[in-house]
Amino acid sequence: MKPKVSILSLVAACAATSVWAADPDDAAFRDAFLSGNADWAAVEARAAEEGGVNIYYWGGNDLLNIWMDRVVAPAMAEKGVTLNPVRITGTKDAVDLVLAEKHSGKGIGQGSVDMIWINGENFATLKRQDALFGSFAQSLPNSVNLEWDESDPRAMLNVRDFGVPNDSAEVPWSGEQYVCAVNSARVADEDVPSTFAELKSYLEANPGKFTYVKPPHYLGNTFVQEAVYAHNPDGTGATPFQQSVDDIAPEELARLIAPGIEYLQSIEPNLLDAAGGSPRYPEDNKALDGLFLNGEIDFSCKFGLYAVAKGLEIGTYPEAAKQFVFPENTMIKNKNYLVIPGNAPNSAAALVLANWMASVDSQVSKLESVGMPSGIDGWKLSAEDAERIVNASPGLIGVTQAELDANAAPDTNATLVDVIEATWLEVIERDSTASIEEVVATAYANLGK
Amino acid sequence: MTARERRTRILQMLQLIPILSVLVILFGGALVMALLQSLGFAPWFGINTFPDFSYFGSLWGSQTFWVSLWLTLYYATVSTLLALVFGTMLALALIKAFPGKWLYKYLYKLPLMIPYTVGIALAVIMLSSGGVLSRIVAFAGLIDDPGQFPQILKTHYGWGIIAVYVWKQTPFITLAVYAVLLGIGRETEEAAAILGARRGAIFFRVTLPQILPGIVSSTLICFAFNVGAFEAPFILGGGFPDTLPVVAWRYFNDADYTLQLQGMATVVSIGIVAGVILFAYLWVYRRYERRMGRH
Amino acid sequence: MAGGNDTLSTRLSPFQKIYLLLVAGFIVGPFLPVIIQSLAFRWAWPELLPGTWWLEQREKSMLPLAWDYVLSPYSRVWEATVNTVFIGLVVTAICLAICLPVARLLARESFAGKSAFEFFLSLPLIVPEAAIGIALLMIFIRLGLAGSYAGIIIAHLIPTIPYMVRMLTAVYQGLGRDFEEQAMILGARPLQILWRVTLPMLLPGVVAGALFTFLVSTNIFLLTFFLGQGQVITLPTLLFSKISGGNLDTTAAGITLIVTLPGIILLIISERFIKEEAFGKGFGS
Amino acid sequence: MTQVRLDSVRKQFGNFVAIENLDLDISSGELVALLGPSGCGKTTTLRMISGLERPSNGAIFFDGQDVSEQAVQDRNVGMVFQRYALFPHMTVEKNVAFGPSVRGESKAEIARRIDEILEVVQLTPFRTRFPAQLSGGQMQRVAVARTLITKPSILMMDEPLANLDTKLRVEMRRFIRDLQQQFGITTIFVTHDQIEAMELADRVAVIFDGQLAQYDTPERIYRYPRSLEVADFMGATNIYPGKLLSRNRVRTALGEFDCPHQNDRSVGDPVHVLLRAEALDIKTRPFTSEGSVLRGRIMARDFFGASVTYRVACNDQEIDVTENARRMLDVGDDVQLEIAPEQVWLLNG
Repeated sequence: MKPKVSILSLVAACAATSVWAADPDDAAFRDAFLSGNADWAAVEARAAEEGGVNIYYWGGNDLLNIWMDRVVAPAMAEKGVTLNPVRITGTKDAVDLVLAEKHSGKGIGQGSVDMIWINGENFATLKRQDALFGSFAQSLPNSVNLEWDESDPRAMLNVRDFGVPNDSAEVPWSGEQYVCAVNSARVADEDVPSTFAELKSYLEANPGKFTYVKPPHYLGNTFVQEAVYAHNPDGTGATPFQQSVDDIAPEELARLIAPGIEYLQSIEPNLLDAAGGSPRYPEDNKALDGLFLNGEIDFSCKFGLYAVAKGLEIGTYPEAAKQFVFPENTMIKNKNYLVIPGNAPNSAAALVLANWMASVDSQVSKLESVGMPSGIDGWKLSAEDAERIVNASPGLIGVTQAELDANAAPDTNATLVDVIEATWLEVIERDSTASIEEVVATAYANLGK
Repeated sequence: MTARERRTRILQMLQLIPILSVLVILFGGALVMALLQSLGFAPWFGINTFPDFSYFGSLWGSQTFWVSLWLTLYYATVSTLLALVFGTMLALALIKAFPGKWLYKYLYKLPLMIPYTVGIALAVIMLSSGGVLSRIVAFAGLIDDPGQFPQILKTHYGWGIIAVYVWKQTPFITLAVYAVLLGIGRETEEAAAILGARRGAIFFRVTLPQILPGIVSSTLICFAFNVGAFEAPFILGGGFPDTLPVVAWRYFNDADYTLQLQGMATVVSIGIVAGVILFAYLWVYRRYERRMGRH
Repeated sequence: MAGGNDTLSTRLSPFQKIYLLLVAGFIVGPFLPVIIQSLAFRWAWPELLPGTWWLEQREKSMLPLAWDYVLSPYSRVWEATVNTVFIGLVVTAICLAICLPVARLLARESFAGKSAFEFFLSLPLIVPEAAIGIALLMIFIRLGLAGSYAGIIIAHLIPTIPYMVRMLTAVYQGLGRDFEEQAMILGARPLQILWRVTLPMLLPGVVAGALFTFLVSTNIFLLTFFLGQGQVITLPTLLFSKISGGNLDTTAAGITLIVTLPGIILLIISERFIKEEAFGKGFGS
Repeated sequence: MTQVRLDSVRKQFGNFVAIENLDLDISSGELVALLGPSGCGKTTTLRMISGLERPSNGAIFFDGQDVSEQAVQDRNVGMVFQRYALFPHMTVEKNVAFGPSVRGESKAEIARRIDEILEVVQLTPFRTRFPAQLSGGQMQRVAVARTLITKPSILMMDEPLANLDTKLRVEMRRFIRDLQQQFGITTIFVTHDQIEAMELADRVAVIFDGQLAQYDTPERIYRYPRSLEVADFMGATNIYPGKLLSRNRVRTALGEFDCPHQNDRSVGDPVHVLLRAEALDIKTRPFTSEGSVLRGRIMARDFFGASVTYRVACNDQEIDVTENARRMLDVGDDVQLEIAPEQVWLLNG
């Protein structure tokens, strides 16, 4: 048997072997800023001195790429900062790079990544590995656009990322909800499912006409989470999944997720291409869009409040596409963020960029051109600004905001995501003969639990 | 050896330093590091259990490793053989005269000049269920839903992967065989014909033994590439269980950093498997060469 | 009519004619739908031609679509092209510089361990790229070479050196010593010999080797992808990130065509400068 | 033994006519040389007889049977290629065994015949060697043996002596002659060397630009070339334009002299006079005045050991004269050349 080296002991070992080295000047700036002793003008001046900022983000969205170059770069140039947008194929690549650099002794101010578009497990990894710049988000001037009062439940998405407290080490950038679209040229309105049971009977009548993105891709993970919520044997939906692995026993988690996983197993024989032997799960967003456009699948589920509106605008969605409420009550809603790594070489410029990204102007422009929903909170804005945001929206097609809000559900705790993801891979992809309980127990063990 | 001879010799050896430093330090170093890590030496992760064969043990002990290995070798072998047959046939046709030959000689080499990723893009647009072939079949009225089109990509039969390899490597083998064919000329074939040999006997007894060196070296390169290729099986493969390079890559990208050592064991396994097969191939070939009077 | 002469005939047999057509179709045929896709706005199954073309939507959209996007700086196509060519040129120059003396030595001298050395030189051809790439990544991260041009250039030397050495050795072997000796007898100094006799005679072979090296370098995906860390993009990695999901949308089709373009140019150049046999020398056992 | 006939054979490659209406009769057991400069079509002719090329027009008959459409494998011919075309991957005995083996003969029979033929070509000690380990002459003998073992009805050789050094040429020439006589096989060979053709062949076919210029015995072609071109190709140097003064007297810039009686030419016809260098007699003083004589002076002397050739100037013309090297004349000597009328050959002017 292979010795199981836990992540935690690994981190401990790393901490022991590599002390967070530092460039003294950068370290002093970081300490001053985080303790509130640097005024914003000084930050901006320092940013201009640094002269550049490297933002790493998933480069698979052409619209976002255009917006970065066309809008963000000039806005930063005005502040004397050259934007270097690094397009990566997976957020984990940037996280790996930060950690690799950290482990090779590149400390404060000595890395190469200034900012990462992030959420969920990747953020949790950075946090666990102690590779964050620090609690900067609430010190940004534009943090007034966000709700930080934790007594307001609406503040949850700003302070917790996949259930993990983010300690303001990242600033919200965009809010999203997992929405499904139907090709109404192929499916009659009365056949559009709104529950998992209805989806199953649709698939029995129309085998092969649906699939979801393959976990561990976050679009796939989210679908699995929704199925798990909807099949929660206690009927408590998302609630128990807000706890971290530390607070929930593996047997309990296995009991909670088993019906959902079993459901996913049960629809497998009727998923795309299952007739040919094994069901096919697309690798990413684009592959999913391609299947949906060609009518290979009738429903496409992903994060994308305005995906249909934008997809019609650029020709990647079928003309008869429209959104629908699915699954009732468990449509996961979350935010994604911008994080500054601890060893960011241009931390002041990163702060300036983060601040600009939290501005009303940038959010309006992002909404208009990219169709990425606003990440700032409307009720914190002036009526005029709030209205600008509403007007900038490309629009929902087939559903209303009220319907979406009414069926919203929170994300699964990032630490549980790993376990659920591992369970899916083991049970569904690898057709493991082990029981779900055993699989969950193994996943826990792998996490060092 | 006189002093002068020694000086010349030393000067000559100095010229080898740059190439040796690239190959020994980087190439050799990478291999040694891979081996060390796969045996549990990774102090930068706080792991040092060297020598520790458990990574290989757990890898080789799992059934999916053998399935992955089988898939890797299956794709590599089938596509090399197909490319060999197609390439040799093409080379035999290309030595003949025909109108438009100059253009054809540009055309057939195109895949050689462009990256595999282009080949993958072509496979995607032609062979996927929503792709051009599927549409043509639909146009012919044979199917009315893309789901009815037989699945070519993303299956463990690997048609798509094989198609891309064959597309890219047929010109490569053609070129190698064609160059050898030009070198040997037509006379031995003519002599064989006059001696009474028919088409099959001429090819198998006279032509083939002479082009064999070109075939061996080009198939060797293709096979080794196919075993280590990543992009085609990653995009066009049938998913779990993946080919070994994809498995290794997935280990490296796993959230669990300790799996990188498992990944290294996979990498070393790829090297061992490729090495054993290629050496066996070369050994058999060398024996054959000796029998053919070549050294 | 007695047959049996087909193998000997200098003409193509009917079967060979059909075969050549099929191969041509197999090799270049798939580019046609890629061209169509690159010009489409929306091209859904089962349409044989796009339902909506890019040009119909071009004026209506605020956003650069299809070729407007591909040819804009946003697509990074230009950056990737420049990177690819730059890396290719530097790799070729370095490779040439370090392989020439080795090739000369291999062609003309015999020394202890020569065959072992030759074998070692060709090892990178048969060790799978995935193994080298992943193993190198760990070293490069330690050395700070990951994600840098220097790192990628160095890595590209590994698979290119074997080809270059083989091709140059063949050239030196073909050259023989006679010409240099003749020049010596006629009174030329070593540098004059190098510049006026050896180099001009080597030139066709050197050009062939350089083109081949450039070609191999521009085609490398895996090493660039692993070691570039997304920071150095070349044409193959740019295309990979566009199609990694297994879908070819409008802009991906456009980028596919752009990635093909340098290959076509290289093909025309190499066809002008290199005889088939020269390429063949790279593969001889 | 096979008789070969080519009937108006024509071969065209694209727009290039390689052979134009060639008629050729080769008796069975005869040894015929196809002679001509390179590119004249002689190799193409050989390849058409072998079946490696097909005539564009016309027909080829073996013993009166049209074989034009017959596949090369079915013609039972043998060919020794210029560079021998030995199979480099086979030993001597494997090379020799190839023909009978593809014809499906029994192993025992093949083994017996290999022993026999290797004895004939004196290669028994080399039977397990590969072609790369043999000398040029040995390779050629393997090529011959490989062909003879199939008992071909016609043996063809492409420039059989071209790749051999002087000593080997003599040896091989004798070998080929002996072999041909021993087996009595109809043999056709191609050469561009008129000496080789004359030495070996029973009859020589001279081919220029795809057309048969002359087909005759070596002696007749040498002595009585039918055209200037043939004369030139056969090495004649002394050719002078002139005019027929009477039916048996001719005038050239050299002077006037007697010639054989010309039945089909008329007086006053322009002609070319061919004087063979070795057919002239050189006289030193005292000069006589019998027959046709020319006066001249020796300008140069080339010594070949057995013979010596003088360049003689007479009447502002130069003429080569060859005689046995029994005596030596010196440059500057005045000499008189005697021309026997039967040694004068006239060609159309």
